[in-house]
Amino acid sequence: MDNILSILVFFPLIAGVLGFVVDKKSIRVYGISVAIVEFLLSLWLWSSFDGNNPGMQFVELVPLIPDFGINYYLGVDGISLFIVIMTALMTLLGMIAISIERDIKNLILSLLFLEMAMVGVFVSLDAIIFYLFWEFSLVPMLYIIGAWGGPLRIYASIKFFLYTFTGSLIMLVGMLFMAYLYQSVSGVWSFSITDWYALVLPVNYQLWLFVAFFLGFAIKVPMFPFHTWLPYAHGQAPTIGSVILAAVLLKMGTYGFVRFSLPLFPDASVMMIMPIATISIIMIIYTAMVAYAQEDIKQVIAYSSVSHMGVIVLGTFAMNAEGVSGSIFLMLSHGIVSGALFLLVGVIYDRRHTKLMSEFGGLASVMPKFAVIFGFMLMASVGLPLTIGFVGEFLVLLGFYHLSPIVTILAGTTIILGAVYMLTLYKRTFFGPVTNEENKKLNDLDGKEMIALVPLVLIVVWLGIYPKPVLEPIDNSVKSLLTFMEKKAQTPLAKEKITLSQTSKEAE
Amino acid sequence: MEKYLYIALFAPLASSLFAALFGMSPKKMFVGVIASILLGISFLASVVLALYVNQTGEGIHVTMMEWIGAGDLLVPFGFLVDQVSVTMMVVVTLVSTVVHIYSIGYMDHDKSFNRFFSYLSAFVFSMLVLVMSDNFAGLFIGWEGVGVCSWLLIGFWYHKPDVSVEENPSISPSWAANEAFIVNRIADLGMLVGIFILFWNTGSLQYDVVFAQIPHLSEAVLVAAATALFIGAMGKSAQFPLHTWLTDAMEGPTPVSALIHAATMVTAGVFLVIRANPIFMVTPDVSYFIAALGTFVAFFAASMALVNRDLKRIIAYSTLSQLGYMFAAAGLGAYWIALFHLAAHAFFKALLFLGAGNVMHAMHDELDIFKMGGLKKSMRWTYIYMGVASLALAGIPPLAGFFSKDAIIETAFNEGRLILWAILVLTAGMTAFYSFRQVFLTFEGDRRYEEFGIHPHEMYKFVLIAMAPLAILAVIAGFFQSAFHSFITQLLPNYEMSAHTHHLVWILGAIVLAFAVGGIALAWIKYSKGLKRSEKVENGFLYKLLKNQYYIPKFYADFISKPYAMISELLWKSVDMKIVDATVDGIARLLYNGGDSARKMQTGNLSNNLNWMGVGLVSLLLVATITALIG
Amino acid sequence: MYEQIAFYLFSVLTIGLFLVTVLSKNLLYAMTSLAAGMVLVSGFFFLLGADFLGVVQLIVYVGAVMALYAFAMMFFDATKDTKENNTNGSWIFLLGGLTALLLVMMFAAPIFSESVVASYPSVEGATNPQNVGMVLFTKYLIPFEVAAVMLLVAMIAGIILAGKKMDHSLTTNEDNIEVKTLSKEEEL
Amino acid sequence: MIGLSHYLILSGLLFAIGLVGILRRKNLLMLFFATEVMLNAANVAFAATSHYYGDLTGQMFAFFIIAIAASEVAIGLGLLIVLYKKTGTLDLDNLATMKG
Repeated sequence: MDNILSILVFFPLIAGVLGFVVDKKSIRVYGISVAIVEFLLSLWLWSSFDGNNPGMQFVELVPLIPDFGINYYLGVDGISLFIVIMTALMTLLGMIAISIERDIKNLILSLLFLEMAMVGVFVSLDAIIFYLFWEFSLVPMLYIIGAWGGPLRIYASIKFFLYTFTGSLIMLVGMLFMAYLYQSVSGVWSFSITDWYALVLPVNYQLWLFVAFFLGFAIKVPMFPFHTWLPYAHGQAPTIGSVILAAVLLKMGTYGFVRFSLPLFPDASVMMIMPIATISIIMIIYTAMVAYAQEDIKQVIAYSSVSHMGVIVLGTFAMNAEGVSGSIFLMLSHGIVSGALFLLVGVIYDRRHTKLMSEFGGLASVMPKFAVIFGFMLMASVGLPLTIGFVGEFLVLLGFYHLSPIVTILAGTTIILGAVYMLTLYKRTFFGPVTNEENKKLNDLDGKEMIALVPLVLIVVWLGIYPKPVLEPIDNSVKSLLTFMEKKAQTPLAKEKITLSQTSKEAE
Repeated sequence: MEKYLYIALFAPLASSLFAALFGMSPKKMFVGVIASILLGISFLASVVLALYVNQTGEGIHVTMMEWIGAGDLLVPFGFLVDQVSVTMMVVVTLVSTVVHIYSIGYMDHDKSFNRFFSYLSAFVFSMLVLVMSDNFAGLFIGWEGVGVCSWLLIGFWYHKPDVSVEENPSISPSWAANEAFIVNRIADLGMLVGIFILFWNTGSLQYDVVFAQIPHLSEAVLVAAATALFIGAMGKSAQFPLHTWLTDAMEGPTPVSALIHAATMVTAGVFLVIRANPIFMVTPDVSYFIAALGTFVAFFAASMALVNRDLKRIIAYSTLSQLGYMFAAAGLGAYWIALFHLAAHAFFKALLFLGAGNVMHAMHDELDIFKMGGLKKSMRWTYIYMGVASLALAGIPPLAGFFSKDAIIETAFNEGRLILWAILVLTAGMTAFYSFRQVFLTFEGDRRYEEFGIHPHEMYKFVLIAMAPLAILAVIAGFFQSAFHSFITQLLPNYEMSAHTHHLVWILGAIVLAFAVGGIALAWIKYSKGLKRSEKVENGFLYKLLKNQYYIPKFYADFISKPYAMISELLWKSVDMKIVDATVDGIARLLYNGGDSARKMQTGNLSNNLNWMGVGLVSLLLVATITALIG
Repeated sequence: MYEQIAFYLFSVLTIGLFLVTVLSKNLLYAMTSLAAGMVLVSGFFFLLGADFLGVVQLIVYVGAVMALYAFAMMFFDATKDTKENNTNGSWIFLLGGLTALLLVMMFAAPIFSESVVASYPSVEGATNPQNVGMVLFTKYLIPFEVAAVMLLVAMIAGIILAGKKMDHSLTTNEDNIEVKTLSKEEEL
Repeated sequence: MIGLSHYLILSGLLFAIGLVGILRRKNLLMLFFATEVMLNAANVAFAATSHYYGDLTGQMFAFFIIAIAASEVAIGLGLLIVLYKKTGTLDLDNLATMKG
């Protein structure tokens, strides 16, 4: 299976196209089986992945437009491997939990196309291919929000589309300029990221390019002040849309930072640490406070996503292995935890068709299983040790402390403010007497929902207690990334800020 | 011996998971029994370990597996059983076992009986992780674990509605639970920062590695680390200004208060200071601050206890006060005395709380001591238990409290901190007074409860028997002082009184005793004959100030919680929606409106179009000319 | 010397005539002055030694095109003054003036390179028509033929368009429209 | 001595006059006249350039421009006649069917 990556990318696409002829009644089973196969394939990828090799693996290279150096170029390393697996997993679980009946065939097919695009983004090593998948991922999401969303769905979906699209166009300009620079230095065109890595750019070019890429990624993350599309998108999207959006689509932005910004522009990245840290802190504190003010459960979780993404971005720019590995791990944990939380909100929405906290209260008495799983995910979300949420958050804060204690302390307020809005949410929704008559007869989680949620609970515990199988490959790749950045950096500032771990130093 | 270590550690976890299996089913007696037996096993294993450590004088250190490894950071699940941790283990498992058995009786009628045991055992597991871990990150696991269990247990009766602050200062169990968790989180941030400082300066989080590096660290780093760690300790041990949660935490079931909010969890902060004593020893300023703060809290909490009418809150204040004593001792360098007081306090305070639980059980959850009185007839054993515990708390010889508390007060004198000494002595008198005010109001005098139609009855026999070990320990624990001293100073730095102090030891003891006895006597005079309320006193400023806890909760509510909520609302509605989002929408609207107004150019009138073409032509020419001129 | 006199004389006259063309209310005046202006433009061509072009200008423009205009104007009522709702003058003259100014600035500026090499230099000793012929029938043969075809097409198109019978001609439509609407109603 | 610039300036002025006509007039026939003025202005410029550079290309262009002008007039007048028959006017203000 040398072409495992191509199979991973295009299997959902082919299955999606074939899905048009599947009968409407069996489309659900069909979709779930496709997602299972895809997930198993991704697990197979992990099993045959060499965790000790920090470089790209399963590389596929087919020239597409040789004159311009555009290739079909795929590969995974420790950084992208687990995001791919998480993508497959969240798509599968999200699909299992779908409760929508209307036009379910189109929904499932959109999801399959979306899965193709998402996996494609994380495995492509050619900027143009990356960009294609990146933009394509907008389309199914646009449909999912626009067709199955809430009352403001059209506004939300168009806002989501145009906003992220604007950002990525600027990124495209950056890519083209990067390719132009590469051509002017080496004489040949190339869009391959690994080729670009070799290019040492003057610092002022780095800064401009960094900003161009930054806008593309920052809107996707979404970073303050580009975040306002997210609450609308989440608020209006159906459950499955929110799950995929929070779990995977947002990670594209932070993944972009790791894949493009850091290795391509090491000096600029170091110079931009403080501005980005400032934005991250605003994201963390400001959105946590905004989350506290929300009345809608889903909005709380949407804003909490922004807040957590702030921590992830901070870790990405920690410039040491602890912080960057932690940030990538946090991407996974946030994907799983926020995905689960959105699934849980979906559960209650299906029963009551409202997400307002004031409508609920005392749900713990009526729906104990639901309350337990919700509480569990809540604890993972606020970063309780021995859950998946702690490992990443701890590493990120630890890593960034090396750069700036003050920033870390400010960012560390996430553990306080996170507890504030999450516990308030929990108290208002689950504690107290059951005041609303309609809530008295709610059913607890059914089998379908348990199937979707229990695996997530298990993963949260497993990776909380034993993160090593995941953290080690990530860490290996991150260490080699940092070593590379340190070598490539030209300014003394960057040399100073990029901290190599002992093991990487010994390896040199 | 590793086997015993794992048994001691994981028996509570097994108990918790077992109980969790039945978490949603109706009450099953065997769940409580099995949980208690597993806790008993854990206790026995701890005792075996204690004996082993005592015999060999060596600790047991095991590394179970790797936890987090990234960059240079490597955190294993490592466990360390040495003199300090084994002391904590024995205390924790003993009190927990008693509390588990007690809870079988106390939670008798509760529909969430099974769930309760699950939480309680989970708490014990977290606490054991906290004390046994061989590194700061592991300590933090336990630290947060007990925090969550405390949240679950305080909010155990989550279904109670919120009421106004006048009716119940804690508003509701779920409110109190959230408050406890959030306040602890504030302190946890300090703790995390301390961990970060240590990691980046020593490259490890293992206690032994970190402590070995201390001589090489600069003073600024050490002060920062010590301060940050102590902030963590302040939260868990409810020191001022993070103390409000502890009294509100009394909303939880009484066994919980006994186990978590008296005997074990709240002492975690003291444990941290003792555990990290190499750091605090080289930072005298921070240590002195700890001692001063401890002394202040001892007095401050005791003063609030003087006027409170709530049975459990009085005990909570006394816990706070005693924690202050412990910090005073630890801050003055007498780590072993702090640990000794910690253990002794655990016994008599748990006993006191369990006794209060008996009273509550008898009085149908009535907590106002002004509505009780004369219970000694119907609840003789409880009276004895609470009396013994209160005597121990007041520091009457030969009970445990006398030895441990006296040692702390002596230490203050020995260190030449006479102001601290004076405050601590005064506080000892206050302690005696409020403890016995409470006891006498509850058990002596007229039967005020009869107005409310309550028929009190004694607790189940097995519960009373289960409480016996605590009572016995509260009495005799003091006699082991010297044995404990030689055992614990194998690990902790020795602290001996100077010859001068040694000379004066009887005089000092007598002064303290005089204050204590005086306090008790005052309480007897005022309250043994029944309740005499004085309008004048109750309307006085001082009484009101104390009754309202110095208005600190109100201050927090008015100046932190409410502004936070308001600012949040403002940020959302005004900033996020009206500025950030409106800017985005504004840009979109600009483009849209621009297009809309540009549409008006398309009049369809050819002449108009031609005019526009002319404008375009002129502008192009202009551009060409300007570029030509510039170029 | 006479060249300068001729240039300035022709210039003033051309500008004047063309201004009349553009500004006159009467179509006939406009056309006449346009024809006169074109004659003068051909004068420039002769001045510049482009004899053939001057001749073509006279024949095609002043002859054929003007004749066409003259015939076309017979269809319209050209003797009356046109009633136009002319666009605001100052605005137009501003645009026009600005254009003129800019063009003049550009042309007056010595930006033309001296190193321009003639790609089709005139052959020494040959007259202008000869030269033109040589270039036209070698290098520009195909465009020339295409132009011829285009002219043919234009001629046919002009004839067809002008001779087309209108369904609703201005002269006949008044009644027809009513008949049509009636018949539509009947169909309904 | 009359140089290239003189001719070009003249042609620029003529062009501007044509432009004013195009912008100002509403009668389609007048627009045609104005177009002719502009075309002539261009022709003058071409011929002048051709002369001063000794290159015949300019004249060729002028020649083709004349050809195109002739075709344009032929078709344009045909269309005008159709239009006039249809609407009875040549005023642009009455022709606004493309209003957006």
